[in-house]
Amino acid sequence: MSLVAEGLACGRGGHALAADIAIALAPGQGLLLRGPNGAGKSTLLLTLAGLLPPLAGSIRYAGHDAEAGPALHYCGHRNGVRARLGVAQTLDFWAGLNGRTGLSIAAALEEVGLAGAAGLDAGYLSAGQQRRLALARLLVTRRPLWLLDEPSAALDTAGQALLARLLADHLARNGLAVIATHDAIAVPDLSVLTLGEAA
Amino acid sequence: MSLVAEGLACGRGGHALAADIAIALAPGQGLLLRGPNGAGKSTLLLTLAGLLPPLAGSIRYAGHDAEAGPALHYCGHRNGVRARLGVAQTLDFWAGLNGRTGLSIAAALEEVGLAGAAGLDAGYLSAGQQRRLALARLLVTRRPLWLLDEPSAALDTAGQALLARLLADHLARNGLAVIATHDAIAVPDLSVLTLGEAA
Amino acid sequence: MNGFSGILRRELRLALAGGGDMLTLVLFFVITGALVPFAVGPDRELLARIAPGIVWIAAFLAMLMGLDRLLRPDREDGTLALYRLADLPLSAILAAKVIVHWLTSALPLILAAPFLALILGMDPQTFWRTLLSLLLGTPALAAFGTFGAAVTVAIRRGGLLAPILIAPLCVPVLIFGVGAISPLGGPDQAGAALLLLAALSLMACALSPFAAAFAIDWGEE
Amino acid sequence: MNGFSGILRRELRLALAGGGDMLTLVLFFVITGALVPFAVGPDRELLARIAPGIVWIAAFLAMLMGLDRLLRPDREDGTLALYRLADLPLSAILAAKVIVHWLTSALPLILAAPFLALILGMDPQTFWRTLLSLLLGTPALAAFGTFGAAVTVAIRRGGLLAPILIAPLCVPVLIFGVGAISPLGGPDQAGAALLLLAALSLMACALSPFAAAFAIDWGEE
Amino acid sequence: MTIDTTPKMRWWDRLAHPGQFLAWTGYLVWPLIILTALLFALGLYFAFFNSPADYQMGDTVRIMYVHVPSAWLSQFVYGAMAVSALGTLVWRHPMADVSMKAAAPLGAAFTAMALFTGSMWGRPTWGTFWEWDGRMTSTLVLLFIYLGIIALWRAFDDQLRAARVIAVFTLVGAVNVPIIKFSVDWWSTLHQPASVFRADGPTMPPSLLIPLFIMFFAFTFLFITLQVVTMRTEVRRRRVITLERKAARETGA
Ligand code: HEM
Ligand SMILES: Nc1ncnc2c1ncn2[C@@H]1O[C@H](COP(=O)(O)OP(=O)(O)OP(=O)(O)O)[C@@H](O)[C@H]1O
Ligand SMILES: Nc1ncnc2c1ncn2[C@@H]1O[C@H](COP(=O)(O)OP(=O)(O)OP(=O)(O)O)[C@@H](O)[C@H]1O
Ligand SMILES: [Mg+2]
Ligand SMILES: [Mg+2]
Repeated sequence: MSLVAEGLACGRGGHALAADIAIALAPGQGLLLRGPNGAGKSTLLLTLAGLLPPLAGSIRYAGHDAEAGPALHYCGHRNGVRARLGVAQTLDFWAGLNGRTGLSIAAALEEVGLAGAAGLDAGYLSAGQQRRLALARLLVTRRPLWLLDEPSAALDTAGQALLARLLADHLARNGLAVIATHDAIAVPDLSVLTLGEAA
Repeated sequence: MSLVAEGLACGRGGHALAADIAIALAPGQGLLLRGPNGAGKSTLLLTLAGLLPPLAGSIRYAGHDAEAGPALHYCGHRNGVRARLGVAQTLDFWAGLNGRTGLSIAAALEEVGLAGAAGLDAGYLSAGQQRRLALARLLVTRRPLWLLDEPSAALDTAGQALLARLLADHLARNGLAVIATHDAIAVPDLSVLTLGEAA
Repeated sequence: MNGFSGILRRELRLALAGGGDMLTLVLFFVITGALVPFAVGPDRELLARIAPGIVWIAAFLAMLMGLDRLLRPDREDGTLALYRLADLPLSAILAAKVIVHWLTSALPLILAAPFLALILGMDPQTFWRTLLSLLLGTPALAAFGTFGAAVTVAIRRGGLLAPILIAPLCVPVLIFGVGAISPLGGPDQAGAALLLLAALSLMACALSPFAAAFAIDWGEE
Repeated sequence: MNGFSGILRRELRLALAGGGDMLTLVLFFVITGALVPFAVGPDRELLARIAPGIVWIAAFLAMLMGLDRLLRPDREDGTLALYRLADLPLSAILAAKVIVHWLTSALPLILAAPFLALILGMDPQTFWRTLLSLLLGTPALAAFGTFGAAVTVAIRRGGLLAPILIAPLCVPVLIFGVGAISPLGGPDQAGAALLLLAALSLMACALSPFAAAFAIDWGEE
Repeated sequence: MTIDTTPKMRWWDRLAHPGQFLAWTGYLVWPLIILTALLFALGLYFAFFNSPADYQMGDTVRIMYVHVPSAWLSQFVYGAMAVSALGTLVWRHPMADVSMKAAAPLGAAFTAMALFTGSMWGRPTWGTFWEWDGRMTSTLVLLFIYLGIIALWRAFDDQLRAARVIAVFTLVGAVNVPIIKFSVDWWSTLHQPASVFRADGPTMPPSLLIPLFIMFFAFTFLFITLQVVTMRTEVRRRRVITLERKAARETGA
């Protein structure tokens, strides 16, 4: 699958934050979004995810079979992790809802280093662990495009390495990714789009 | 005034995050708290402020006249700024509540660079401006000890310089300060306490 | 369907594990009903006469009060945004929510109703009719309520707003619900009211997931 | 005293500027009351008889429903923690809150009461007595309510909990409130009820700020 | 301003330290259970075989042996809870928290039992399950208060904070319960003729009084037994939670 956006403008409440954005991502390519606070990175991701309407321009997912379900995973600031549900239960819920097309629950938890916490109440997890659980959600259902908003927030050094590994794997499997972040991400060959330079 | 804490243990829900902390601050001294996420920096500040009970140990404010009101200002993650109240109104409210023993409202707003926004609804302020408003609250009521939790969060470069200037002024006037932060603070001669090194 | 039952399971699990929400709601229902005698006096005859109305109003208010916990927590922790990207269509997810809302707020009330009926001195026959009318009518309340929650979920402090918006829409449910119990027009009228109530519930349950999905898609972010 | 009046000013400003909260509450009051005729049938005599009770219950519920916005926003934006470090003692701040709660949720209801009285067909004399008893009784509700809000402020999703906790404690207010209106025991009893109501209000207003301050100091963080 | 919280171990601290508590109450549970069972056996024997049927109420009078003790306990348990609340607030004792938490459902159960047996009794004696009589009404309100406290316990995630807040609420409730009782009495005597449906305590013949007293003790010991068992469970539950949280903290990140 590939992603092509042309003349895209995005913003909140009718006010454009970033305009005339052109994005073209081929399979296996990743894009870093950079820019100061309030430049509109998160807004652009939401627009790409289809959660916000674009103010102008078009977004196309070429070569994606609409029958196969949504083309993308969005992983935002909020992890969608609820206290009083178990860790494995939470993941199982998302797998059931999105389709079990990826790793098994146990394998995904193993992958993000939460195997030992599978039976715990997800509310007891620290912020970093919750973020790992949110990443595991991307693994249990395979979707070609990942939209990640500050994925490294709350992750410690080991977590950052994990994130880079997951991303590299995903791209190697011909996936796409758009990542908004202030941190460095240790994945080679990411292209960069900087928003709000003029501002 | 001086602050002496001995054998202090602080934590949440009966579980100690940091134990056996000794702090001794003489007038004019500042202390930086450092440590990884979840080390208990914010918890220690809340304990020093008396908002959380200490799990063990004692805290003494020597040479403070209890009649003159609370000895300290606490400035946490949340700014206590409410939409639909004006900027000057907000500051005036806090001055009235805590006592007008410091700068006038106008002077304090001038000091933090919000003089132009005095009449605005405080909800329209950006995160950095809200933080400046929270700092202005420390100026309108004079109190010897400042407890600041990540004061530089959301501040841009000019804001950081402002913060350093305010702190240096406060210390020069024989004030005390304890600051939890991940950033560098451009104030000379701050002592450093690092929490959670073992963890 | 895997996802659908997954949502049902998750929500039921949360409701049962979770913080006494169901207990709070049932208490609200019973307390509201039990306050009435203090307000109108402990006159047995009067109480028995207005008892069906009281039970219905208390159930009505309790179900409206439970709306706030239906979608808001999901929005606040980011789950709602993910629902919009799920394999299952949003309307199916909201249909599951309607069912769950009925199971976790209407069913406990119906189970607690005998207690309220007892202290209000309802006679057994009226009581069974009340139960029947609650069973047939509350699905409509759940459906309308889910729609109201969807409309107000984007508003930060919308706590009381959904009840206010939905209450006028639900007046017909109340009218037919009470009409099915105390048949001023005789048993014929009561039967007609029951039928209308059931029709209302069916229609509301069938349509409200779509309306709610629209409201969320258009109102979010 | 400067700080005290500052709080009053701030809260009133927020309530007046703020997002139709007061309107929502008044609507809740009127709608709750107006639902009753639908539920018990349009029997004028019956309605007139239970009207004072309905007005009281509607006011009671509306005041309880308004509790959630009393302290929770302050907690969420960090103001409550700062209150605990203010020069003014926390109990004084909470006393100001009691006053504000009365002004922003009881007073609007009292002003809207004539409308409800009209719908329910209350006679003028009963209406004036209802108004008087509301005036004397609602301060106690405001005081108890503030205490309930303080007890539940530390709970993230405590919306309905404060009403549940406080309603049983407020039963005496309801009893004396209605007792002051429809004096089945003759005017003597009504006078006694009014006196007891006033005493209850005074006592509650005097003590609740301290109890609420305790609850906050002990439960926060 | 000085905050000093150096722990001072007094004998009751040691006795009621959670670990110690588990140890010494371990020896107490079975004797308590046996004593309660004996009292019940004795009381029920008297109640069913060795006391006369009432000349008016017939055999239904035997409900009294359950009804009156549970009605009595419904109030006693609130008293126990209020004392525990003082323990929480004044001495900040963790076992007081646990005791407060354990007592709430027990109190609710006894109150519900009083209501249930009362209405079972009311049906044959005055022809209806429920009457808005002062005593019954205030018992009902007491049940609501108990249930509210249970809901409050369940809503808090952090049980230490919960204990302190609930202690304040329990004490305010303790001030309020007499006021509620007074107002309800005022209300029901105002609105309806006093219903003369119950025998006056002192005029009861000894043949009724003796089994009643035995049942009093049986119920009180039942409460004490259940209280101790629930407290033990709660202490263990808290340990498990602490361990779980620690495990979560240590699984990295
Ligand atoms: C749901 C209904 C009822 C409730 C909630 C209720 C509640 C109570 C309460 C709170 C007490 C006081 C215990 C004490 O002060 O230590 C009590 C005592 C008693 N009740 Fe009931 N009761 C109910 C129905 C009845 C009925 C129907 C009868 C008999 C026909 C009855 C007979 C008694 C007697 C004989 C006593 C003990 C004597 C006394 O303390 O005066 N109760 N009940
Ligand atoms: N829910 C919202 N409704 C309206 N405006 C919003 C909302 N969220 C953010 N904004 C505004 O949109 C602008 C851009 O926000 P956005 O979150 O896209 O920035 P960002 O580039 O992601 O910044 P950051 O680096 O802080 O994440 C900001 O000025 C913000 O005030
Ligand atoms: N309100 C709370 N209730 C219970 N536990 C909490 C609460 N807030 C934080 N914690 C826990 O206390 C621990 C320490 O938190 P604290 O905020 O003191 O860390 P910190 O050193 O300030 O970290 P950071 O650098 O992220 O600010 C964390 O493990 C957290 O999970
Ligand atoms: Mg962003
Ligand atoms: Mg911190």
